[in-house]
This record gives sequence, C-alpha cells and structure tokens, in this order.
Amino acid sequence: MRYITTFLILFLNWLIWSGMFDAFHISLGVISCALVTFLSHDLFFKEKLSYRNIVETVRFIKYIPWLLYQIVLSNIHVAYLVLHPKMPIEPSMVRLETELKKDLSLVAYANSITLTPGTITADIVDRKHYIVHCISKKVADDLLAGDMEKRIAHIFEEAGYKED
Amino acid sequence: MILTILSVLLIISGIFFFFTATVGLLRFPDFYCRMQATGKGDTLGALLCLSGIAVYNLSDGFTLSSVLVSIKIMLIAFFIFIANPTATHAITRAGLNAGVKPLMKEDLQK
Amino acid sequence: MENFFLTISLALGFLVLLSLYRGVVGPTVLDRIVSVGVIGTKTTVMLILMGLIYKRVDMFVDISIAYAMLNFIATLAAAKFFHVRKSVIPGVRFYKEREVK
Amino acid sequence: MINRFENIIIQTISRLLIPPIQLYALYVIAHGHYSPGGGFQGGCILGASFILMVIAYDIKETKRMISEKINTIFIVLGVIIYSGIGAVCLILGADYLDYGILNKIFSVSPAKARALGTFGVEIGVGITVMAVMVSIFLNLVSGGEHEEAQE
Repeated sequence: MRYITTFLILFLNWLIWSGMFDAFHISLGVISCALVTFLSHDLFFKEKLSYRNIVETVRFIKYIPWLLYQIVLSNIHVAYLVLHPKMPIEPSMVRLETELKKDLSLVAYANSITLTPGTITADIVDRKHYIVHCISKKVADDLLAGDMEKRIAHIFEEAGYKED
Repeated sequence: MILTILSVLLIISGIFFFFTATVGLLRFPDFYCRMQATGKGDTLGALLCLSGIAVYNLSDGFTLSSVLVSIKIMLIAFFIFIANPTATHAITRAGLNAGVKPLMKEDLQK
Repeated sequence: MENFFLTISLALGFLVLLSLYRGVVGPTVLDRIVSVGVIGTKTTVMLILMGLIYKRVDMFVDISIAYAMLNFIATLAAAKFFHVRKSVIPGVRFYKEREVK
Repeated sequence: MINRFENIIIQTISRLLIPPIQLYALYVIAHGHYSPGGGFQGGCILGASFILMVIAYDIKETKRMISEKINTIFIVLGVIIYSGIGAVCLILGADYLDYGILNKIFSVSPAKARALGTFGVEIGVGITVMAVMVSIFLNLVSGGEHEEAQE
C-alpha cells in the first residue's frame, strides 16, 4: 500500500516536470518512479497508511491560508522594526512547553513558529520543550497564549484535542 | 491586462520584503536578530515574487505548456516554503550549540 | 515589460551586493553562512527573471529548481560542520544557567 | 560524533524532501537532450540526495539504502555501459561511439538511433558520477574507515 501511494505521488510529479506525453518518456517515468519507490519507500510514509492521512491533508491545506496571513503580519512587524530609526527590539529567550506527540505535528508547529511573528525555534529538548528566540515582548505574549498549538493539534488529531 | 497588473503588484511587494530582509541583515546588532530578519523576509519575498512570475506567465493564454511552467514555478515556491525555515532552524541551532550568546533586553539598555 | 523585469533583476543584484557586505565583514562564521543562504534565495528568483527576459522560461525553471535544492543541502552541511567543530557550550546547559523566564 | 546533530525537525523535513530530489535527478538524466542537464549534472544531484541522507541521519542508515558493495559495483557498471556502447559501434563497423550505426540492431532511423545511443551513454555517466561522489564523501567523512564504523 505504501509502495502504491508513493509511486502515484511521484508519478504525478514526473508528469508535471516532464511535460511530454509520448510513450518513450512515459515509460522512462514509470521506470524512474519505480526505482525511487524501491529506494525510499520508507522515507515518505513512516507509519501505516489509513484514511486519517486524507483528513490530515485536507485540514493542512485549509490551515495554509491562515498561516500565510500570519506570515504577512509578521513580515510587516519585522519591517516596522527594521525601518524604525531607533530599532525598538527587546530580544529574549523563552522556554515553551508543548503537549504534541507526533513527529509531523512537532515539525509543523516548529516551522510555523519560525515563520510567524518575530519568533524562531532554536532547539527542541526531549520532544517536550521548545527554546524560542523572541524579538519583542508583545510577540512572546502572543506565542505563550497558544492559539497556534490548538490549530496544529486539531489538524493532526492529537490526544486531548478530540473535540470537534 | 488584469493578470499583468496583479503580477506587477506581487513582484513589487516581494522586492519590498527582500529589501527589508537585507536591511535587517545589515542593521541588527546580534546574530539571532539577523536570523529573524532573513528567515521571514526571504521566504515571503521569494513566495510573492515567484507567484507574481507564475501569474505573468499565464497572461499570454492558457496553453498546456504555459500552465505546466506555472505549476513548476509554484512547486519551487512550495519547496522554498518548506526548506527555508528548516535551514534557518539549523543555523540557529548551530549557533546556540556553538555558544554564541544572545543579546538580552538588559544588554541593550546599557 | 522586459524593461520592468530588467529593473527588478538589477534591484535584486544590488540587494545581493548589500548582503555580500555581511558575508565579508560578518563577525562570526555563522553570519557568513546566513549571507550565503540569503544570496542563494535571491539567485533562485533572479534565474527565473532571466528566463522571462530571454523568453526561455521552461529551460531556466529547471536550473532554478536544481539551484534551490543544492542551496538547501549546502546550508545544512555548513551548519552541521560548524555545529560539530565549534560546540563549546551545549545549548541546554547554557540555557539553564541564564534561566530566563 | 555525527549523531549529535540528530534533530527531529531536520530529520523529518529531509525524509519528506529526499524522494522528490532523487526523482528530479533522474528527470535531469532522462531529459538531457531537451532541457539543460545531462548525465553529469543528474548524477551530481542524485549523489547530493545521498549526502543529505548522511547529514540528516547517519552513515548506517544511508548504507541500508545503498551499501558499500553495491556502490562499488555501480562505479564499474557505469564505465562498462559507456564503453560497451562504444564497443558495439566498433564491432558493427563504425568509429568508436558513432551511434548512427546502431540502427542495425534497433531497426529505427539513424537519427533516432543516435538519440538512443546518447541516452545510454548519459545513463552510464550518471551512474558513475553518483557512485563516485557518494564514495568520496563517505571516505572523507569517516576517515576511510566506514566499513567498520558503526556510528
């Protein structure tokens, strides 16, 4: 099952990249995709597939517009800080606890933190604490409120966030 | 015509964010703050510029080859969207473990 | 429209020159790595703009993808190298000493 | 020593990005005559994907994908493909690497045979470049002792 799904995703990629639909190139694509699938079938999907993956994908796509909005806000904030003649920054290091468990949700949360207002994930300790560098006080308070963590937990259906 | 105007707007805003990222890289006093400027500004600048180019590429007409090229450009944008925060995180973590001290609020007020 | 793309490319080249300042002067090695990564992202956009100017976008897109991928791998490799070589104070212990918040 | 870089973010993102990079490398090899690229460039990108694997995980994990023995076989195999195609041309009565003569075997027009021959040579070059790059990198990283290195 993992083989088939990986193969289909890779073959879609091949069709987009190649742009030639004659028999010779299609067969080359099939051979290449089979080779890559054989090499790295356990890289794409680490766990067993289930119908959950489709739900997660759909929810993740719904999450992206909100994330883009946040990124634009964060860039305007950073641009204000940069272009202000006095540079009113108050950098600090914050330790942030999290209750997420799965690999993908941890990674999605960390990258969302890096992309959104004035914060950068500097390290993960024991999959439990993030060490975050914040550029100003207001941003740190926003982060500790934990709105984003709830959204991520809703996407990947973490334990404790089963409602809805 | 509408597509051309849209693409020009997107590209110009992308250039603006590139500009702020570069100025931040030059002005900020500390390694971690420089990462703040580049990690965000570059990602959003590249996203906006690439989507602007993809929109302009469609303005000649929706043929198969032009649509495919636009999808390829959006794939590059998606790749940058995933890869850039990871690279930022890797460099920040290397700095933290190499012992580069972050400037704190108290240090700045002296 | 070609003139517009040419102007944008020149502006990007100017920004690359500005970032190069941090690459030459930068106090630590990590600043130089950051500068290289930033220049790589700008070059990815510049290559596609060049393709629009020469009217061969389909060709330049392929070069651009390869450039983005190799830029990512190069940044990770450089970060890993200096992570191993220069680790004096591990991050966790350093953090616990300051105990901020 | 290498394991100290282990980090869940870098590992997961590399896991997701390695298969597209490999597929793209094969695409560059296969479309060498329509778009920029060819055997050497594709081989370099394919080798770089294995290098990313070593960076994110470790040597042991990488050798599960491509072991030392298979790697050495690949180095030889690429050269054999390259010189074998040339030798076939020589046997059929043309110059060395003169692919036009291959239409006696494949029963296609000489121009098509020339394209096929170029494609075969590019596959050979790509395989050799990939294997040599991986081999050089592993030797540099582990001081030439990766046959015994467990970490």
